[in-house]
Amino acid sequence: MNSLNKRAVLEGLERAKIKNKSKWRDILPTWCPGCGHFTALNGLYEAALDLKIPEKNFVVVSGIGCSGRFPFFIKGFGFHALHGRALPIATGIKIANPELTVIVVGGDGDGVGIGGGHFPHAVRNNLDITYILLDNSIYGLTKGQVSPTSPVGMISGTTPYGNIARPINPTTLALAYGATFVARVFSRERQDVSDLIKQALQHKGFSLIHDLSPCVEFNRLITYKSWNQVVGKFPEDYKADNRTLALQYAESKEPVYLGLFLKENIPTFNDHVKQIFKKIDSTEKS
Amino acid sequence: MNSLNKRAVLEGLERAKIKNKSKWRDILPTWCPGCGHFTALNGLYEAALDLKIPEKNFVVVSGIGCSGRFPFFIKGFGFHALHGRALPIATGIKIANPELTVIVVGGDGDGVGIGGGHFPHAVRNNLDITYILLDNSIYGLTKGQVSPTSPVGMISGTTPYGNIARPINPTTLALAYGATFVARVFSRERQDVSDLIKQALQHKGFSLIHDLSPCVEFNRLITYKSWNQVVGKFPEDYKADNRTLALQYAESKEPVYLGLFLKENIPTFNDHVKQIFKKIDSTEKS
Amino acid sequence: MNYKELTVRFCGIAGDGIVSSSRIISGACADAGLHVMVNDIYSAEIRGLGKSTSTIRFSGSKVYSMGDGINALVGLAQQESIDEIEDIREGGSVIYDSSSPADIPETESLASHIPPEVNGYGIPLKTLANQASGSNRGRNIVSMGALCHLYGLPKTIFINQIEKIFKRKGDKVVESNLTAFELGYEYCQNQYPLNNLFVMDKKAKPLQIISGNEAVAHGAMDCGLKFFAGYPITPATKIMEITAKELPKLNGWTIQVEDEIAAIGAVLGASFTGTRAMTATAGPGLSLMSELINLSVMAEISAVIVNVQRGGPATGLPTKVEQGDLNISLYGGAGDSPRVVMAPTCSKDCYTSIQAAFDLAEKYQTPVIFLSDLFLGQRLETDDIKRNINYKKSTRIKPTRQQLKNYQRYALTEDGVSPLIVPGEDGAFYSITGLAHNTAGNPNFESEVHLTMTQKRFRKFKSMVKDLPPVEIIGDADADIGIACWGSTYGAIFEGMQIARHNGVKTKMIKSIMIYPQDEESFKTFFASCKKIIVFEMNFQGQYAALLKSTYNIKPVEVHIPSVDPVSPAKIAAKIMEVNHELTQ
Amino acid sequence: MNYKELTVRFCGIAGDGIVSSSRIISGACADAGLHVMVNDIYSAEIRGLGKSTSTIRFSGSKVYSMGDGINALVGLAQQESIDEIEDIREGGSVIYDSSSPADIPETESLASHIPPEVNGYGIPLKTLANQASGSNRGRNIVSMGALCHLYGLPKTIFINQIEKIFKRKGDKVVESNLTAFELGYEYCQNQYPLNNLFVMDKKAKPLQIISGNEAVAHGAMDCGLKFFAGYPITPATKIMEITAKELPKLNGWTIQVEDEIAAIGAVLGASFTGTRAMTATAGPGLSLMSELINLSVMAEISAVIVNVQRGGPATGLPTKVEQGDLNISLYGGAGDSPRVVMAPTCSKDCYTSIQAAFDLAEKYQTPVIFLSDLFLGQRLETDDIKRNINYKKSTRIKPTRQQLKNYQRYALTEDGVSPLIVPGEDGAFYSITGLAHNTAGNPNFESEVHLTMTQKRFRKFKSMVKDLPPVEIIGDADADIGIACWGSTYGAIFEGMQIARHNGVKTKMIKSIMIYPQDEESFKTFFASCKKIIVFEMNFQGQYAALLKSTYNIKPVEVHIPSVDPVSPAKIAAKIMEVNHELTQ
Ligand SMILES: Cc1ncc(C[n+]2csc(CCOP(=O)(O)OP(=O)(O)O)c2C)c(N)n1
Ligand SMILES: Cc1ncc(C[n+]2csc(CCOP(=O)(O)OP(=O)(O)O)c2C)c(N)n1
Ligand code: SF4
Ligand code: SF4
Ligand SMILES: [Mg+2]
Ligand SMILES: [Mg+2]
Repeated sequence: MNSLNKRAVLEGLERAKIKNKSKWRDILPTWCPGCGHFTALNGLYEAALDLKIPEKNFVVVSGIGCSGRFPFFIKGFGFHALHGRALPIATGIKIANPELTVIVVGGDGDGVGIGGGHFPHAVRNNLDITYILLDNSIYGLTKGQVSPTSPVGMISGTTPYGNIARPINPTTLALAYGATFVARVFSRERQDVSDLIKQALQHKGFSLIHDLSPCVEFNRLITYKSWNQVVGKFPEDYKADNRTLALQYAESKEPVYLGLFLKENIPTFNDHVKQIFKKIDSTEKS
Repeated sequence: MNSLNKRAVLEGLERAKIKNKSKWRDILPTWCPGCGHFTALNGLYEAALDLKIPEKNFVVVSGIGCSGRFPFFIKGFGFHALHGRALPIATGIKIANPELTVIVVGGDGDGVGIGGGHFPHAVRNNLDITYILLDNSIYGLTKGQVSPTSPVGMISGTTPYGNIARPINPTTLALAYGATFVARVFSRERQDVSDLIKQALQHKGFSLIHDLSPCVEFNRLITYKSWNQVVGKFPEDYKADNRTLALQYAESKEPVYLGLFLKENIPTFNDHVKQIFKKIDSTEKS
Repeated sequence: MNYKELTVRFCGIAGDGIVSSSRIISGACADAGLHVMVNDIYSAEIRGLGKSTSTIRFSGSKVYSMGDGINALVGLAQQESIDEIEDIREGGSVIYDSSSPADIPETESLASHIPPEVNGYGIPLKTLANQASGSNRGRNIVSMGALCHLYGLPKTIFINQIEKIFKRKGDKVVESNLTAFELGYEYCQNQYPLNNLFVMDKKAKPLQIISGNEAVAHGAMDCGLKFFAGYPITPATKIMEITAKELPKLNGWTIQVEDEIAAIGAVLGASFTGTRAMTATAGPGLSLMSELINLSVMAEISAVIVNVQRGGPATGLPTKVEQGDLNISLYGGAGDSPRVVMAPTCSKDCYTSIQAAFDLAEKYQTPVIFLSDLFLGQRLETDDIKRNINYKKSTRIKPTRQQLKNYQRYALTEDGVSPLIVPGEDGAFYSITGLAHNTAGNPNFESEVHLTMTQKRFRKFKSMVKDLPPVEIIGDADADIGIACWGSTYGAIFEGMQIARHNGVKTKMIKSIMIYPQDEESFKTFFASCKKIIVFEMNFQGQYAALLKSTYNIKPVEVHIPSVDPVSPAKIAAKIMEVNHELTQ
Repeated sequence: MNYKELTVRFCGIAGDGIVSSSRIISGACADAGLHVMVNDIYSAEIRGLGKSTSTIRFSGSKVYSMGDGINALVGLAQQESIDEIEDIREGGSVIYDSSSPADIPETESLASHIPPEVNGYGIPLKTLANQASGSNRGRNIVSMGALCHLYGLPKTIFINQIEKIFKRKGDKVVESNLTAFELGYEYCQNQYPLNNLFVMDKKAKPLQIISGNEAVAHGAMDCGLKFFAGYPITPATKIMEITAKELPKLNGWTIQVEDEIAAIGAVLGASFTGTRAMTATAGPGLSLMSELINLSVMAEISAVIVNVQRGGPATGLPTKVEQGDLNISLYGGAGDSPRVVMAPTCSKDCYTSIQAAFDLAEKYQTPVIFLSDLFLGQRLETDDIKRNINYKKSTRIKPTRQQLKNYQRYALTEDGVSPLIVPGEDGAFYSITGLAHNTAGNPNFESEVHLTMTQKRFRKFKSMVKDLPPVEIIGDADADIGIACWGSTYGAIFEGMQIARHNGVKTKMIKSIMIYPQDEESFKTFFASCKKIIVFEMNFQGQYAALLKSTYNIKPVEVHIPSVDPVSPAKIAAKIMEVNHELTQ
């Protein structure tokens, strides 16, 4: 990259207020200055540092999209997979080597569009992985077509007369599929993003971080400003332990709640496997 | 087919109490005697007769599975597609020719396993089609492997140490995705199956009939008997007009509610298209 | 020096107005009856920041490729432009910003990298732009004024084009852009002598300018397309964006679906109802469609699948061209799975042969894979396309009343095509399936039935031969060297042949839009008439060569050119000369 | 008459005990040191009611195919069995139920369809079964007793096998089955003279009996398979069912996932961590894997994909064999996408070459498509497989400490293979991608980098040649007719060659497990030594022939046999004779 671009990207990082650079790779993010995705990157840096996860055990799997470039910007192993296929790949990784910390990153198109068929199954298996879904309600990398989270009526390259399909809510999906940790964050709230990513990494089981992460280049409808007007926090006494209630909060349009919707502890996939190994070992001995 | 098999199949039909044979094709169902799928077939016969849908406008699209053989057993046009792909095909059919009555039939593996990625999108589009999901919690055609609706712990050819993944609930999914007509039926309740299929066909918008339809050949755990012990009806005053409540009822394990969970009237996909056509026509004129 | 042909390149980053400059020049030239080809290159790397170039080649006579090298470079981003200098031909020029104070240190500037054999023209682009509009924005228009003067291009065509393009933005914008243009022009006039003169025919008629993607979309709609389902993917998205806008005006519809599997699924569903339906994608999407394309083959459902090739494999090179998807198009189905494969060579082909694709698909109840590519799809080209909306649709054959009585969906016929009714039509009904089936359409697994139905499906491809767009033999009939190529490489090879001929080496070429099936007799005759055969294609493996070798038992010289920016006619010519040298030794 | 070889077929519907009969006979024969091949055919049509047959061929010497025709038919379902009569060789027999009262009218009975040149043996199967156990259930065992006597087979091997198989069901079951057997035997002894005698070597050592699917599963696990992900599909499911049961005992795991895309995805994920991973599928599933197999090629992730071919295209013929997936295996990836393709010919091959497949996959960081088929996967076969659990694993090469310092995941090397560390290992980290990338693994779209990396990926396939399972030349070295075939057709062709030789026509064959890459020198030498080449394969298009033609510039006689029940050696021989006739004219 020549120095002009480099300067511009650095400016973008600066604008994104990424300070803690010790988790940086030598590759500079390819995102537009102001892109919401920077915040989650920063959040993952901070969580990884706080939790002292060794780089050799840190694996980021991603789909294709602007969001998908994540693995190249962070120290650790990365698997920039295919559009929509990060979750099955992460499944194989985590079962094959349970010692690894596995993070999946992808966009709304990647995760709820083309990859939507894998989402329920990664959840059902309760794999101990963290899924960061960077939701900008647009196909960023392909330059601005509606995504499954775009509102009805949205005009885009492929919907010149307005989007007909009703948007789908990734938080709701994760809850309906039975995810054991579900949080929604907003890329403007830098501290919350970092905190919840950290909690998600600490959670044993499938965790979703649904990040409202605006695309400043192609989405003129869903923006920092538009979210800002509707987001809200849970009531003080909200306990993230009731799926039915969580579903109700997840569906709320005003406010759009931010924070931890649900946390539940049940055995993970690998816990089950370990149990079975034990049983086999004991029967083989007996 | 030689006469011995023919006799056995007829016996199967007899056992399934299919009486109204005027919608039959000359091809005899290939299902095992007692298979739950007969009931939905009968239900569709009756609904089609009652509603006097002309055969030329009657299109049944199906996936692959025992359930997938549906189109061959009923008079009308049939599209026996690929495993998991009935919904996108139905989408094309319904948009291209809104006059057709489009019914989609498929199994639990077909619809929630391999085809699970298409389900939310058919719902989001609120296409005016009826989706009959024949749920036997097993892969019937491939001779008995767990499906996405099989319970935890279930032993099958591919889960000799017990199923680890938690089952997914198609009724819940349809509600979470925003379906405008959601009903659950049980193949033992012949009249209810017929009635609800009829209502679904009459509904304008995407309707799901989630049919608990036991496989008598390969599923020893989920049977007529096991369902019989847990199914129950809605309270008298249940009004199928509240999605949050419907979700709550859908998730109930005991009883497993049967009947209409939700009905909601909003414009269908083709309604939107018609609107846009009109707008274009008027601007072209002006 | 006098020029009858010029190639100009704009280079900059987002916001520099690269694309709009290029559209103004190309539009101006086309309006003036010049032949134009435009190629844009974006870096896929830095969103909203990456370097992009747009190269415009224009000439008084037909332009078949981007040619070799450029005459003038307009460096709107100085650093980014440095790499482009090597493409400048001897005696060419660089236009750079000489405004002071400079943005960047002297050593990093474009000017400091201009070699002696190239003419540098410093113009205070920023200063003049600010003078015209109060902002940096019009730098590209200033540079266009400069260019116009430096090559003695007629001012009016630019002025007209600027007015045309900026009109909808209001008079003020038109005004300030015209001023910017004028300032650039004047500055040059005062500063630099007129060394170059572009000579043109003043009486040429205006030409139409169109990209391959546009030609595909419009060709399809003009011949009855009524349903499009797709999923965004570079470089095919544009096709969907056009149909999304235009189809509703024709009572048709475009739906963006959840993935490419759903896209081809919806196309098959729509086609099942008798509707002309299409999807467009690139390699990764085509891969996902494999299973449903097979269903289209087996259940004999018409479908047109446009594949705009980019570099592969896997996600590959989304913004670079390659002709690597021939194999998957021909052989990407499980089982014995014949499908039509076509490859257009230029915008005009895109328009006419997408219509031929529909004809074949509809008449023969088969999928057609239409292999465009990134270069062809995105490049702009003046082409003399006769619009054809009264396209004589070759429809699916209907059954006679007699045939309807005991209607057999897959009735055996001489040409393999079974008369067809569709849902909504009276008289009979049937089910279709991807399982092996009998003539009624019902599942059947007997060996003889399977053989009969397989023969039927392949028989269609023999019957089809009479309906194929004809092959053309181009070049010198008596040449010893015969050339085969496919798709968008055609243009560069055609020009390479001209260069070779200029150097005394005659060649001929067989040009076929059809990859499968082919008019095999013509190919055989052609190959038999060659002492040496060269097959050119833009992939590493030689995918087309392999097809030709196994079909025609030939031993060609294979030239494999994996993903590059447009193929160089000079290199093609060099290869021809080399082969000729061997032949004549 | 004396026999050294017999073929027996059981025919019935669900509940008739077709499979268990067949397993008893084949087990008994294998224990007695006879060579056995067993082929089951199910109708896919009527669930739980359809007709099924099991055919057992056994012989004192190695059996390579199901041969032609059968010696004895045991008709447990009368009507269903009628169609099978035509397969009976002259002098053969039919065993049918003569119990009275009869189930069906005389005219529909099996007995009434037996032609004069075939011997009918009526045995009151039902009556005797009831006598033995009080139910109809043991009819198959009664018929086995009859068979044992009618062909003078040693009683003890059956008795031992019945005890062995029914042991876990308790003494009572063993007892009643032994009685049923005895009753059938006695009835024949009293009723029918001994016309036939099977002559066997009493000292032969017991043989192991195994299907291709079992051999694949066990071969893989024996050479270090630790992860399997799959989605059920006929005829591949069995492989997953075996690994699901067995892998956990080896600290490995099998997961049934939501579709085939997820299956290959999970395999790539597991393999990324350094784990030996595999999936198994059939045509429809392989189609869905196309995109991720391409990722495996591009990102150089080892993976073994077993494809058990069934009839195609689309859902096709799920319960019939065909060799139609060669094209998609070789060419099913978008872009230039090389992958290893192998095809075993017998159970033993399945075991040994799945291990070779892992060796190639692991060492060369590539996907391997392993093309088994329905016939090979499901048929039982005695084969002398030496278990190899100390398989010298060819692992992925590790970087040296020096290389780790500035670790390049895709370092360029002479053989194209880059030293590799995996997640969890210390010293370096990297990202992989399906985008074009540089040696570090970072996205890069420059033409030269793309060319270099493409060359690297293809270079591995040249380097690999030294590690390939060697080709074998079989038959008469001086023969003029050379044969090529692939996969499970091998056995029938081998026997066809024997028949032809018997009739005075010599042939030779090149047997290669490797489809791509191949030891091209050996093929060239072989083809050069043939006056005429015949390529046999079980598909309509001649997919292998096309590969050979484009690679070796040959013009073979192509014999295409689309989906049939096992290929007939007699027909192969007839074809050889025909070609020989043309050659010698
Ligand atoms: C199979 C396939 N289809 C389409 C594409 C083109 N594509 C790349 S990214 C993308 C969508 C990106 O949107 P999203 O996932 O929301 O990520 P974002 O760029 O918005 O972060 C698409 C359609 C592809 N790479 N592969
Ligand atoms: C792509 C693909 N994968 C796998 C199969 C094999 N297959 C056929 S039906 C089926 C599952 C059937 O289960 P379900 O959908 O629940 O239907 P059921 O038979 O139980 O009615 C499978 C895995 C296939 N036909 N295609
Ligand atoms: S295009 Fe949108 S999503 Fe992509 S980097 Fe730019 S702002 Fe972010
Ligand atoms: S196998 Fe099960 S699902 Fe299939 S037909 Fe029989 S009972 Fe029905
Ligand atoms: Mg997005
Ligand atoms: Mg099922």
